[in-house]
Amino acid sequence: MADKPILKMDGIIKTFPGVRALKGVSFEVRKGEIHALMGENGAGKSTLIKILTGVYQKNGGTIYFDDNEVDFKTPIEAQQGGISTIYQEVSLIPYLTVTENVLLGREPKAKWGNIDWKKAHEEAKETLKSMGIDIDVKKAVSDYNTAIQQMVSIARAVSMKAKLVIMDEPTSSLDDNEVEVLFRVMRQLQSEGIAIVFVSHRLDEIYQMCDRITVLRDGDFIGTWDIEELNQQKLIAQMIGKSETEVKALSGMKQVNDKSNEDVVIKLEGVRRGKKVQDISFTLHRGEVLGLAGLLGSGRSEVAKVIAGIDGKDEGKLEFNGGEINLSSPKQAIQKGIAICTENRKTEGIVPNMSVRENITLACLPQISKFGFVSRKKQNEIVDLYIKKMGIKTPSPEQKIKNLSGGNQQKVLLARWLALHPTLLILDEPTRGIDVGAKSEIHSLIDQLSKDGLSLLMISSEFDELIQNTDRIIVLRDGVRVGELNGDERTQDNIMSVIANEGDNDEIEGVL
Amino acid sequence: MANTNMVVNESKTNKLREIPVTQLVLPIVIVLLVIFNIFVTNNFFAIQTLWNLLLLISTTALVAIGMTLVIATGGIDLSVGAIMAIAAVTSTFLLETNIFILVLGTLFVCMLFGLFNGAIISYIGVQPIIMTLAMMIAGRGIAQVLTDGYLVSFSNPSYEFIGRGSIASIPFPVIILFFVALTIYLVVKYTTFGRYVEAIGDNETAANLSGINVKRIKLMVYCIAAVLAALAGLIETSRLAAADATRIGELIELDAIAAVVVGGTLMTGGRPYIWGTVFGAILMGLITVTFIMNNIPYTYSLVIKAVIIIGAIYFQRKNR
Amino acid sequence: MKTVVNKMKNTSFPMKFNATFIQKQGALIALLLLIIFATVRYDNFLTYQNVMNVLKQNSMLGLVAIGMTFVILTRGIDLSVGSFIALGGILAAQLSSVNLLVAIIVPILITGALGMVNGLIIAKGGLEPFIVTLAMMIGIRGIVYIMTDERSVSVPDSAEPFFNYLGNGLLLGIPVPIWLFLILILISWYILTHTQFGRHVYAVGGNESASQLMGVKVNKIKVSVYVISGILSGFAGIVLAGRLGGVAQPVAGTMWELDAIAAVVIGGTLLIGGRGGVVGTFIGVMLLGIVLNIINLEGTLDSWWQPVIRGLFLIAIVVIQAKIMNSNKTKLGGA
Amino acid sequence: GESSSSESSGGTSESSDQAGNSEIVVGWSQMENNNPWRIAETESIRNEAKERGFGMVYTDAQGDTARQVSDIEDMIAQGVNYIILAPREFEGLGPALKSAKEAEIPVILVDRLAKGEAGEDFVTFIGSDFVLQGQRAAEWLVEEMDGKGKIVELTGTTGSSVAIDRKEGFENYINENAPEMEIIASQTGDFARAEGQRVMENMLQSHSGEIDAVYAHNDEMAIGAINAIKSAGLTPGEDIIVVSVDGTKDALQAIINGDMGATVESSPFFGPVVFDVIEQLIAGESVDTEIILEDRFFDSNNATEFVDEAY
Ligand SMILES: Nc1ncnc2c1ncn2[C@@H]1O[C@H](COP(=O)(O)OP(=O)(O)OP(=O)(O)O)[C@@H](O)[C@H]1O
Ligand SMILES: Nc1ncnc2c1ncn2[C@@H]1O[C@H](COP(=O)(O)OP(=O)(O)OP(=O)(O)O)[C@@H](O)[C@H]1O
Ligand SMILES: [Mg+2]
Ligand SMILES: [Mg+2]
Repeated sequence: MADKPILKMDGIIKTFPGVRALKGVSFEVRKGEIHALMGENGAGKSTLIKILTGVYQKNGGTIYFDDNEVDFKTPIEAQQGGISTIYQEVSLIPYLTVTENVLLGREPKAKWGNIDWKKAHEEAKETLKSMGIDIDVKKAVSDYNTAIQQMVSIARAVSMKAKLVIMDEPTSSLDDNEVEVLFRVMRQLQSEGIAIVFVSHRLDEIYQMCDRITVLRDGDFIGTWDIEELNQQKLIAQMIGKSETEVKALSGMKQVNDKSNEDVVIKLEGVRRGKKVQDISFTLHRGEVLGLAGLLGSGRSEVAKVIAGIDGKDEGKLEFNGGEINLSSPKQAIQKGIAICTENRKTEGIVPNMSVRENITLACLPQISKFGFVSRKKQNEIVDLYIKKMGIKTPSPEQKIKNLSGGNQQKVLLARWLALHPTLLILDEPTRGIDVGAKSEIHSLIDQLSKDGLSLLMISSEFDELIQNTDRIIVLRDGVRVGELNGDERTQDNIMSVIANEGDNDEIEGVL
Repeated sequence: MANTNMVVNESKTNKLREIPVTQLVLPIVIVLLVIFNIFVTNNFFAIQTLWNLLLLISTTALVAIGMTLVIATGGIDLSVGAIMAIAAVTSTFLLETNIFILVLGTLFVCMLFGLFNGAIISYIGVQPIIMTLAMMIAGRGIAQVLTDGYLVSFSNPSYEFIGRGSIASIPFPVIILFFVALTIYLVVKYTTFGRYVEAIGDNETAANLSGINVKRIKLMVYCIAAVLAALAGLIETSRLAAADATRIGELIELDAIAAVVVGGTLMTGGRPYIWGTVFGAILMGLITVTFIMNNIPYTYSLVIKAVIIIGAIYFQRKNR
Repeated sequence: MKTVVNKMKNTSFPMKFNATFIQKQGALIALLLLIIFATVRYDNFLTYQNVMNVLKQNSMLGLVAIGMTFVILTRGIDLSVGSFIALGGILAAQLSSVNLLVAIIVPILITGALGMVNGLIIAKGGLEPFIVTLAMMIGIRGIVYIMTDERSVSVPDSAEPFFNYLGNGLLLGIPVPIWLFLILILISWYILTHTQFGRHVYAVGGNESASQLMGVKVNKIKVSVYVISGILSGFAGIVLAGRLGGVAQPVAGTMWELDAIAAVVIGGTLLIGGRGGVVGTFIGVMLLGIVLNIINLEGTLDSWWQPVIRGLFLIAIVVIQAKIMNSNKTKLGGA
Repeated sequence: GESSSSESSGGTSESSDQAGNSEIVVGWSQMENNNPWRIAETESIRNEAKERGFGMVYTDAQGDTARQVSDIEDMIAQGVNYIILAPREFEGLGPALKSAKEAEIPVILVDRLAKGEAGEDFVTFIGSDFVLQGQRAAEWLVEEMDGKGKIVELTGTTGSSVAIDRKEGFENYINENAPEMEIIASQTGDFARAEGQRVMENMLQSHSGEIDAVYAHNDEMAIGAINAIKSAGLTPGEDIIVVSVDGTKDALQAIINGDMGATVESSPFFGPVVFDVIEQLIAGESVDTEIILEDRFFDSNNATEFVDEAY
């Protein structure tokens, strides 16, 4: 019974101009299983999902869902057909209430056909409660931080009573606490016989949750395995199409080096800004990789934004290369040599309709232009260099960046900042939604850059990533610095306990 | 902004990115209209007709070029007509001075109005359409106040040359138009400014975070729009040898916007197509001329104009 | 939530929910100040007759502005309303010889249908609302001229009383147009706040692609709002004809689209969609109307000072609103 | 006519006592004020009010009938004693007249008629005969060209009654009295110089060599046409004869320069006549229900004589 397939996709083909995204992919999901869909960035996972749910139309192949052949033309049809989806790009309606975002499209009606608000709010509140989130559902969803927002879209998907729930990288903007909550929910659904398709680049999550794994590579279907058949090494090997031995080389801890005697690049003293940055002080030395750890909403990004001149500071002192600085715009920061790669790739990073070339050189145009005239030659040099150096997968430098996969977009953005040759580079969630291969590339890049004397400030919600790649970790909680961990102190447990010891942490709004 | 299906459609242009389809569709439509005229309209097939046409659209095109930059940043400028009126009036105050002071002075004064638009839009954050709408109302009023609503006739040969003179039988306004279009085109294509304009229109936040001074660029764009409108105002005024604060540039903003969009620039911002805009203006003018020369009632021309606007844009988009 | 907020082009727009509310208040405050000013300065301002005048005179624009609100909430814009006003009036006048019911229904159906054409081209064809409705505005104006040979059309004497009542008649001591305006404000408010359709209008404006993915019938919503706008502006045209004693003019409604947009915007509905509402629009319409009324009560202004004052007044209001929102934004701590 | 009225105004203004007038507020509803003719009319009436010491409430409907109805309602709300109304157009002002009547405020129509009973819905109509103006232009042109030639017509703002009347008067006369004259093109120049010039340029192109005469519905367009004719390398007055309506200063100057053939006056100076009427009403005298200013005719014979008093 449990082996009965709920979904069967056969020989799915999808081509975009310049890209063959899917070259005959087969994909089968059984009732009540949690099925991992794996692959590098650009392998075609999201595309496959979007075709199944009627966002894109397939160029070939057949889809059977619940024993009938289906061909959904719109997301609505897919929903009505019994498939609910959390798409990769978190998208909600900012100024509608949490309730409306959860129930949009299936609002409970009162007798005049008007919305029964009372019922609606209760329903939404219940759904979120069942996920251990207790918030005011009458507030606009934009009033809550990304973590809550992600949970809201999850709540929306699971509350649809679907036969199949698809989650395209739901955990990428969550931290361990919420991930646990999510997993509880997933097990709950599974126990109800609902099938789940789960996409994530965090392998440990896969092995924690999934029953079977399907791997895609460059739009090709590689295979489907039971989880036991495929250990991490094998999985990675299948994903990136290299032998396991090569794969072993990939992983590997960066050796820690104490840079405290190097001269100070940036120094914060009692910096405050709004509610989210309360009295932050720390120093960062030349060639050092400093990690900012904390739960979502702990204000790491805000600290980063202050240093990068995006947000002005209310109080405190900021020293850069020994001199005090007061930044009022990103431009100033960039001129000083401070670059930031923000956590919101889509909305703060890419310029979607401009080419990869223009996106890479956007920030460094002043350097490669005379009297405002851009030197096409210099531009191409830079672009070619970084496309090679970072292994950016794109049909050509002229491709619109919006057509690249998440990971490749991220690499383009990194290239944009590196092309500036900054003194300090801030990376806010630099590997969010990036595949293992690219991830380790970026990790070794970070290592390389620091060796070349670049100072880095790294923010990540994955603690082991921080531990792996930093020399030193500052722990934030509620916008306050609550501890510093050096060398071998830098362990998951230590970080968590530092956070925990500072009183009970229910500051992430409502997450229990 | 578009829904996902459109994202896919748009990506089809990639191959044609360098020569956007818009640049192809328009000339075709125009050529067809010309051929039509050559057969239908008597005396159409004459070089003079070409100059008349270009003369006719020169002002609209100039305004539209400025509008292109504004729209590329995701904004819009309804006040261009009013700025033309201000230019017309200002110039009459400078009649006694020499032609250079007259021109530069007028352009400068109008630039200040553009500066005001831009400052309030980018530094205070008022929505462009409503700010420039207010300026459209107030600006013309100011121009009228300055002349008590009367139309100021003058005779000033060197000034009148701007609008009436011609070099090698090419009307001077046409030369101005070509010069301006070429300059702006080169600026857009080869300078950082051009890329900044496009980036801002495409993703303002990202542009800002990339160290682009978004506010200043926007400010500049509205100034340029105002200066070009002023130039158009000078041409128009000198052609009439009279400053007509009430009527000059009436509804030109709509023609200009139509030209811009027919030219292929998206109202939502992004890459500006300067020559596309010029062609758009030519198309508009060609329609008007066709009707006047065939003595077809103005009322019918309205209907056909509407159809052609939609048709032209629709085909561009379809080919995207 | 930045992810969605920044989808909206201009980051200088407010990032907080209550911005609308505050902005509406901004308009409300401006309105109160203006009323106080006028009351103090002109004995005749707060008289029953003058108040009724102001309300009545702006009811037609009000009807149009309601439709415009729906459109703008979806992040669209409708420039064709002015021409629909003319068309609606003309058709009504021409049909009134047939039968009064027909004279009301048919024009509304036709302008509604034309609104649907707008909507379909915009939603299905993916063309920008501004340019589509601009073309519609030009084209329909031309058709109206052709239909009427550019002359006004007056209704037969048999229909004259009815139209007169529609435009100038009293019901319980209050002019009929005011009733129509207020009732439609009420209905629209209810639709926008208490029905699925209404909420989806906000959703589409708030984030179109997200709405799409969340199963909102985006195209249906988009088409509907242009239909609503078409219907209301057609109806406004009929009332306007009534107001002129049963005379419909081919030039009616020229430039009204801009007034309507202005009213909606100073009423606190943002052109980037997703926020605002008809209550604000009511305030906006009144603000514009009272300024004109004040200019007339003053009675000594040269023609050219009138636009100057209107324009500067507009600038003042929007600047104040933007200021309020910015301060509100920075208090929030960036974003 | 113009001259006679100014005499009479002189007469009455002496007799009228300033103090009495100042209590009396006159509403002056202009339909639009955006061309020399309108401005002259507006000023004529406002100045006359000042001179004779009347209070005045002035409104400008900016070409919108609905707005003009509103303006009149606002005046009534302010309790003005008399209303001078320059109608936007013949129809559509019924309700305004009605409410004025209900408020027992006498309305005097200037320059255009409005639907309604003279003496009933309004006291009197003071204006020009636009049809006649068109006709007189035609008469002169037929004579000038002894009944032969091709004419281009530049019409006024589409849909305005003036344009319609001047077209009718002119075309009827031509059709009835000059079989060998033909109006080969008729396009709107929107009463504006720029439009007139723009349209004429293209006409000259499409009908090059054919055009013998231009009839413009107002002087502004006529002057625009003259500009166009010149820039086409032709000489107005010789190659192409230009006739129009209004009698503005620029036009008379053009006649003196030999660029323009003739223009039919359409006098904007209503002030004196209007206030004579008002004072008659105050004095309780009865007034004619229609006062037509007889318009003068300007051509090379008398242009120099009047150019200074023109507006
Ligand atoms: N709208 C589009 N137009 C053109 N190409 C596209 C489009 N969407 C995706 N692609 C291409 O299709 C391929 C698959 O993209 P997809 O987003 O499915 O990858 P993915 O597996 O989801 O990667 P990630 O793990 O980064 O999300 C990529 O090469 C991408 O560049
Ligand atoms: N309540 C809020 N309202 C609006 N935006 C918020 C809110 N909370 C967080 N954000 C923004 O959302 C983004 C991600 O939210 P997040 O929860 O990560 O907060 P954060 O301060 O970035 O925490 P961290 O970076 O430590 O995870 C950040 O850019 C933050 O500025
Ligand atoms: Mg994906
Ligand atoms: Mg963060």
